Amino acid sequence: QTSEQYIPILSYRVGPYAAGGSGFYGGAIDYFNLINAKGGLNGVKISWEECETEYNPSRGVECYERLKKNNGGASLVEPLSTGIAYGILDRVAEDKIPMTTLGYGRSDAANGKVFPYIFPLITSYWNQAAAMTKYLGDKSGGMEKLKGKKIVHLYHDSAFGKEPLPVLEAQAKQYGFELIKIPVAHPGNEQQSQWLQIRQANPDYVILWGWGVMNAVALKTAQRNGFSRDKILGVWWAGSEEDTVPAGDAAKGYTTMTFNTPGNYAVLDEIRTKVYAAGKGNLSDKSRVGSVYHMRGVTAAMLWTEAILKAQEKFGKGKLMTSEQIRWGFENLDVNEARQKTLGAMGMFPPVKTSCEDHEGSGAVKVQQWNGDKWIAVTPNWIVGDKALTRALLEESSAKYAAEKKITPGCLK
Amino acid sequence: MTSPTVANFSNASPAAPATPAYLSVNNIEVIYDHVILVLKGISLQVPQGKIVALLGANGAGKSTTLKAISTLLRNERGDITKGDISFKGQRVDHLTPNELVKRGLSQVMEGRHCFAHLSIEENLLTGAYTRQISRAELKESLEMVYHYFPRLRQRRSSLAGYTSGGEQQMCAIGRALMAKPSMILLDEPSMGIAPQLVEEIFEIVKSLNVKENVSFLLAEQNTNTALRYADFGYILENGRVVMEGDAKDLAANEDVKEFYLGVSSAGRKSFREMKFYRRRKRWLA
Amino acid sequence: MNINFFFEVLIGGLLSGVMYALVALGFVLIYKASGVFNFAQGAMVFFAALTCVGLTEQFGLSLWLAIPLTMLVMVALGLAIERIVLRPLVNQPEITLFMATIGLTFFIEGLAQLLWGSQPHQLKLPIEDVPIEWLLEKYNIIVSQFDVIAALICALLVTGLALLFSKTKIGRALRAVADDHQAALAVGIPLQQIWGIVWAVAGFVALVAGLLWGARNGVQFALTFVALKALPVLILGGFTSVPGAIVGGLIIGASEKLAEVYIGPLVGGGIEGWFPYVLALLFLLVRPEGLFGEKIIRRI
Amino acid sequence: MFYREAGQFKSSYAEDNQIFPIRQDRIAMAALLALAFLVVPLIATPYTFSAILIPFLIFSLAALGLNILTGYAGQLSLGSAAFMAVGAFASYNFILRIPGIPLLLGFVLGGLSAAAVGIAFGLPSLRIRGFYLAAATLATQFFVVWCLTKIQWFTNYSSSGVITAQEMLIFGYSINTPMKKYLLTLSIVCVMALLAKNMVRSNVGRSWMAVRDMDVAAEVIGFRLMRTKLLAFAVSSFYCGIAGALYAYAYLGTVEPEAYNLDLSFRILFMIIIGGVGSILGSFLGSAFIILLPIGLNLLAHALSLPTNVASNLELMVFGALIIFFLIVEPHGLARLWQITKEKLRLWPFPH
Amino acid sequence: MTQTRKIGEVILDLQGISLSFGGVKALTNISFNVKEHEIRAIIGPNGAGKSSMLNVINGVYRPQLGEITYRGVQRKDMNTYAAAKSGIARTFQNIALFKGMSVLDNIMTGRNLKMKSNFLMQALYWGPAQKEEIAHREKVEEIIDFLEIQHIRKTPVGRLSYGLQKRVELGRALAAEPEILLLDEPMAGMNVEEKQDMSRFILDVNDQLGTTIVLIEHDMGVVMDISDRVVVLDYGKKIGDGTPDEVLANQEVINAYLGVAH
Ligand SMILES: Nc1ncnc2c1ncn2[C@@H]1O[C@H](COP(=O)(O)OP(=O)(O)OP(=O)(O)O)[C@@H](O)[C@H]1O
Ligand SMILES: Nc1ncnc2c1ncn2[C@@H]1O[C@H](COP(=O)(O)OP(=O)(O)OP(=O)(O)O)[C@@H](O)[C@H]1O
Ligand SMILES: [Mg+2]
Ligand SMILES: [Mg+2]
Repeated sequence: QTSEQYIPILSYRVGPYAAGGSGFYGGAIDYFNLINAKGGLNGVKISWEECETEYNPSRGVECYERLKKNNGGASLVEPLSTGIAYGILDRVAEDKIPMTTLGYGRSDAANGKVFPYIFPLITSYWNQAAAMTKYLGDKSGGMEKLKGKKIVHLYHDSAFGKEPLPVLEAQAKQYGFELIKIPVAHPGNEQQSQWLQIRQANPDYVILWGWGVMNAVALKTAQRNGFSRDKILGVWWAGSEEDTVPAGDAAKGYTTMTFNTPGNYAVLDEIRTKVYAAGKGNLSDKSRVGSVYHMRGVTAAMLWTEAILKAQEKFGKGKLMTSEQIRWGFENLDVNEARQKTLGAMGMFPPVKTSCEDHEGSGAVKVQQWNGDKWIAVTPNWIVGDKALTRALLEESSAKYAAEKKITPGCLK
Repeated sequence: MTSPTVANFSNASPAAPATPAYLSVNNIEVIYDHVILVLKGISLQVPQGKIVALLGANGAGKSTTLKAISTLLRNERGDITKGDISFKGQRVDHLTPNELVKRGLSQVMEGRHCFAHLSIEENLLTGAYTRQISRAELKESLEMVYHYFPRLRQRRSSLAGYTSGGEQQMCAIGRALMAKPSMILLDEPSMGIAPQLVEEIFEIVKSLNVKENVSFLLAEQNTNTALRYADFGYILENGRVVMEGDAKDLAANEDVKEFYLGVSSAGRKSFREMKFYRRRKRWLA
Repeated sequence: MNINFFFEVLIGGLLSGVMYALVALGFVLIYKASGVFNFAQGAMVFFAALTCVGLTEQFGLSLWLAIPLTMLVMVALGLAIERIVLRPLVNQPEITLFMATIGLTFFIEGLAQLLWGSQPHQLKLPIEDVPIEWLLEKYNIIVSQFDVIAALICALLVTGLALLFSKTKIGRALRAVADDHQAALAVGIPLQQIWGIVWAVAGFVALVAGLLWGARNGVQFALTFVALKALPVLILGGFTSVPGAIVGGLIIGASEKLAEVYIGPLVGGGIEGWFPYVLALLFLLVRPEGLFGEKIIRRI
Repeated sequence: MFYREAGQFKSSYAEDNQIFPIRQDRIAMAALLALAFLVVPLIATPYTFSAILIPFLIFSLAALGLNILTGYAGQLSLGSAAFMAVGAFASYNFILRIPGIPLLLGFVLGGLSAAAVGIAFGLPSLRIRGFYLAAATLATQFFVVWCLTKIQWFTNYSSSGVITAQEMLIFGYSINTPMKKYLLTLSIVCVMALLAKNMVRSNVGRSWMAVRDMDVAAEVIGFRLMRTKLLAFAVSSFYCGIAGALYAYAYLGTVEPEAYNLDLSFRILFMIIIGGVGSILGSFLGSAFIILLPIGLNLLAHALSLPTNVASNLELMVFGALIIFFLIVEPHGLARLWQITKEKLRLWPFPH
Repeated sequence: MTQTRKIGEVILDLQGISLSFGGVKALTNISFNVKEHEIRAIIGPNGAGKSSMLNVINGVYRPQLGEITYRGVQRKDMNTYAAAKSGIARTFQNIALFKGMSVLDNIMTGRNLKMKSNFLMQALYWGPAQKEEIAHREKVEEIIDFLEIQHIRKTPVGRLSYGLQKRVELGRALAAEPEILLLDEPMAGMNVEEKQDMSRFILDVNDQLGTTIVLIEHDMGVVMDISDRVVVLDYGKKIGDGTPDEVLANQEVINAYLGVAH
């Protein structure tokens, strides 16, 4: 009966972040259904069990602990919540279950020598921040043009919002732009004072490092204070339909980072025809297929299954993989463009190639813009920021963690 | 000590009042918190236009009986588990207090219960909430209360929470009068009231009773005075009616005299001369 | 210091304060009527806004039809709450009633999302959220037209409610009920009816708040958080005072914005989260019942 | 019938002053402790330990702390999570910065730091009461979390503002498995619950309750309001602080200040209200209700195999409805319900 | 009536006490004293200022004018804690019991000033703390016996009838073993029999423990029978002071308070 590759789903479908949760996990489950409809991973079907975390660390931990042993053991886990990710950080290492944290969580966890079981796949906050400056530099006509420019970092006043500061500060020094940091207290449903400050400072760009309701409010408030939306560059958690739709017209022209290229892909069509047409779609609103969160979920699921396939390549095709084998798979991922093409996801996300030193595997992002109706990619190519800088930060930070936890860094085989 | 002649006593006097019951409580049993049995089958009648006194020691169940009638009991987690109550010939135990007041039955609760944050006058005005009356009529009722309790007029604008105990008691009584009820449940109206005012309050009761035909059920500790003004009396002990009869008969009864009126055959004893605690020798444990 | 900027911040703050007051009003209503802090007010705001948007989006109704319909729903909700939740809890300790409203919060939040899904929505009112032109041109001060209209609506609401409380016997009855449930019942005040009315009105206030906040921030779960903004307003203005909600709102709104702009940068910013609370706290030390709250009687 | 105390006479006040004057209760308690310390470790799975029992115990402890303040001393507070945060971050820093400090001493120092913060933020309670105080304690909640986020020293300059609990060593013995963590937590909770029980049944407890029930009268009788209230804040914060430290060390491992947010404060408040305000037992029952019920509902929803969206929302609704239901059945919380049930059992099979 | 106790010197002396609340003059220039071991009654119509008088004595209210001399120490006002500490205990007209606590605990609170162990010892419930607790419990049980409320010992007072609560409150005040006991209408809501017991009880306390008693009571029978001296207030003014018989004979008192002869 345990001939299926089991993946626990720690989802959240109620509460303030439910829109993101349902989109992301909906995408992942849609992709599982697609894989299963197409015969599984070399014949191995995927099974999953869902547990509502409410985005709450202690409920997340409970869900993790409850689900991890079921159906022959969890292959991997992805909580899509920083708090829960921290809550199970130690546990996954102990249980030897790989955890992916797509685009959030500890940036330094990309160092597989210290965090063998954590995979901040595709890109981390630090690389995102570096890419942001890169993009703004390019937009200004070259990095040297950043000199003397004013950039506001408008951020959610929490660990999340402060995460990119080391990178941004270093780069402000390096490129000579002025970095103005303006925090917004959680939840950020009132930002008049911040935007008046911004209006006062009259910056060239505003980096919007927001989360939840803060994003829509920022856009609205920017509009009412007459700040041009195309000078705002959001973080990828501020770049979904859920962030722009509630802001209405105010969102038009707004740009954000993303690690998915907006558009349609063969795999999405397949999901529509093979999953939704069969009545197995996870989202009650079919039109959300292909939305940012959904696509992110599909991407995640794709990378998970790729890791499993990779593991199968090494440990036996068509066999059930253990979580440790899958960890190896994650550490040796290579989803290049060719592979993306076969998957029907050509260019949907940057090519990912991981290693023990680099659990991130890419660090590339794109910029997208809201045209009032949908997201449009504005950078044709993937942008990569100053990776040397982020690497140095990463080494330093993970070394400190290792020292505190008394871990001897090293690669697992 | 007289032997418990409870049963025959009620036979000896007219068992039930002659006039048909205006308010009648039939064999009710009350339990608090689902476990504490307080009333163990109480029956009593109040005929129209009569004053009935409810007597008994502390904790006998007088207040509980009154609250059972006014259905306020429910909100103190008390339940009537047996028996029924009817007022003007209709069952009322399922009504809300508001409906009861509308039908003419008001209660003055024990322990004053004034609205502390309302002024005395506002307190009185709330009393007329159920009445659909003109300003002039309202004013008239207010004047009536002030007439009875001149002290309240003086303090009309101070918050009830800041008035003295007696003033609050007057306020509570006055507030009930404002509803112009046809029947009033009075729980210890004389408590904390200066002597001459106690007499006055009972005079008010009497005159309302005579002039406006208002019926009263009053729980009182001031047995002496209560029996003087009442037509009929019930004595409660431990949640049971142990004696009932005409007020005059009760007042003449030896046991009642001894225990409730503080006079024995030898006449009234000084409080100072009581040499022993009497409760130790209770006739009904 | 740039005086224009100062005024801009001040006016912006005052107008935000009015928005807070709008939410605080709902709390005041219910606190006044029962001495209960209604934790579910935020959820009601969310529910109202979501229902209204849901009706327009999923049933294609026009806003002008959806709003009265939602109002009916809110009234029904208020009455149901009285009947099912509050009636059995008459005369119970305040904290019990408080907890019951917490239960209610979970229920309403679940219900709202069950009915209408958890997606954020846009709510478009026919009021533009743009700066008032002549102010911008003449004084270079940004004041949103939307905010000004919201303030007017709020003023209207407050006046109405203040009149309701001062001119009708309901107002007095409410205060009586809040003081002593049992005694209020004993004098014949129909507690149930009154609570029903108040909750229905609170539902209506929640709808107004939901519409305005929803238009401002989008209709999403985070609307429940606006309640947090209302708390310092409440303690400052006094839990029991309708005008207090407005005055408290203005003070909190203005001072929090000024603090964020002028003190924030000195201490690292983001102080809007706690500053209003600390301000209200300091204020309470001077006046423990808030600005216009009912005096606390402590006497033996 | 089964629960009869007939024939059990107390011949001394010491006996009557016992925590469980009735023999059946004592036996039940002993059995429960034996179960918790001896049987559970043998049979429970790591899941039960680390996802159910440990958080249940930690939340019980926090609820106990809040119950001392709110339930016994009558000071409504919405800042418990802040005190937990202080406990956790202070413990972390003591253990980090004083090499070789024993773990438990680190916890105690963390608890004491929380107590100090508690006293500071308790000062307004001398003037403010009721819901006003509750709303004012939110200042604590937001301010503390803000400080922990802003002042990097507290998080040892970790770039993400996150602390990672050090390894727990007691006399060189590493507490590293769920079972060991469970036993450590259980021991701490038992000892602290016993201390709390002792406090509330002696003069301190009475002084708290007196202040809660009628502070003016308490003053007239000779309790000093300031001392009593601040002591309640201190003890309560100490308990919350220890709970917070355990939350970081025995439960989550890695925490950010955000983990101790308002939500957590509310959950702890829910626990004591549902469990029973002013009851030690209630803290445990409430914690069980708030922690375990959603899990139970979640499992139930799974068993019914409802669509996940619907299930999640229904869970929330049922949870809310159950809270209301229990309050209507017994407004004084589960502890009181339990007590009434016992009283009924005593009379059983007679109705009264 | 044999009088075993001996009325001693003036122990509490109030001079020219005036107290007003906003416009309300509760007390106007009142002077009176209380002697050791005596039973001193305060009577007067409702709102005369009797309770306010007691509140001034134990520091709940601070008079605007006047002086209080207690055991030779002169001061402008008392404060509640100091009053309690120096042996003044009292009951209240509107029962001020701790509603959520049992009868036993309520009475135990009366002994708090006599408890020595600190809270750490109490938390450990070890040795001295436990001994102390039990020693005090014994005292309290005596009072409970005395008041005949054994059967409700463990009942939360909120559930008791009014009269029983009054008794518990007296017990709490007594537990403090005060030198002066201020009683505000202790017999309101009791029937004659119960009043007799209560009177006996007050006399006993006065006799055996030598406690000085200041008593407010509306039942003139009780007042006349058991008090040594009576002070009469009306509208915040003192209109009479003396032995019961003197006061009874005072026409002003009759007009203001007694009305028709009782
Ligand atoms: N809410 C309650 N919960 C539990 N028991 C109660 C409650 N109220 C009253 N009782 C109990 O019911 C009994 C009767 O109380 P009740 O108040 O009716 O007495 P009463 O005759 O009015 O006495 P009193 O003269 O002292 O006012 C008492 O023993 C009391 O302890
Ligand atoms: N805290 C206060 N604030 C305002 N007025 C007060 C306050 N305390 C007492 N008063 C007023 O002072 C006057 C005297 O009150 P007090 O309570 O002393 O009367 P009392 O003699 O005890 O009367 P009673 O026999 O009715 O209890 C009353 O008119 C009362 O309203
Ligand atoms: Mg009574
Ligand atoms: Mg008085």
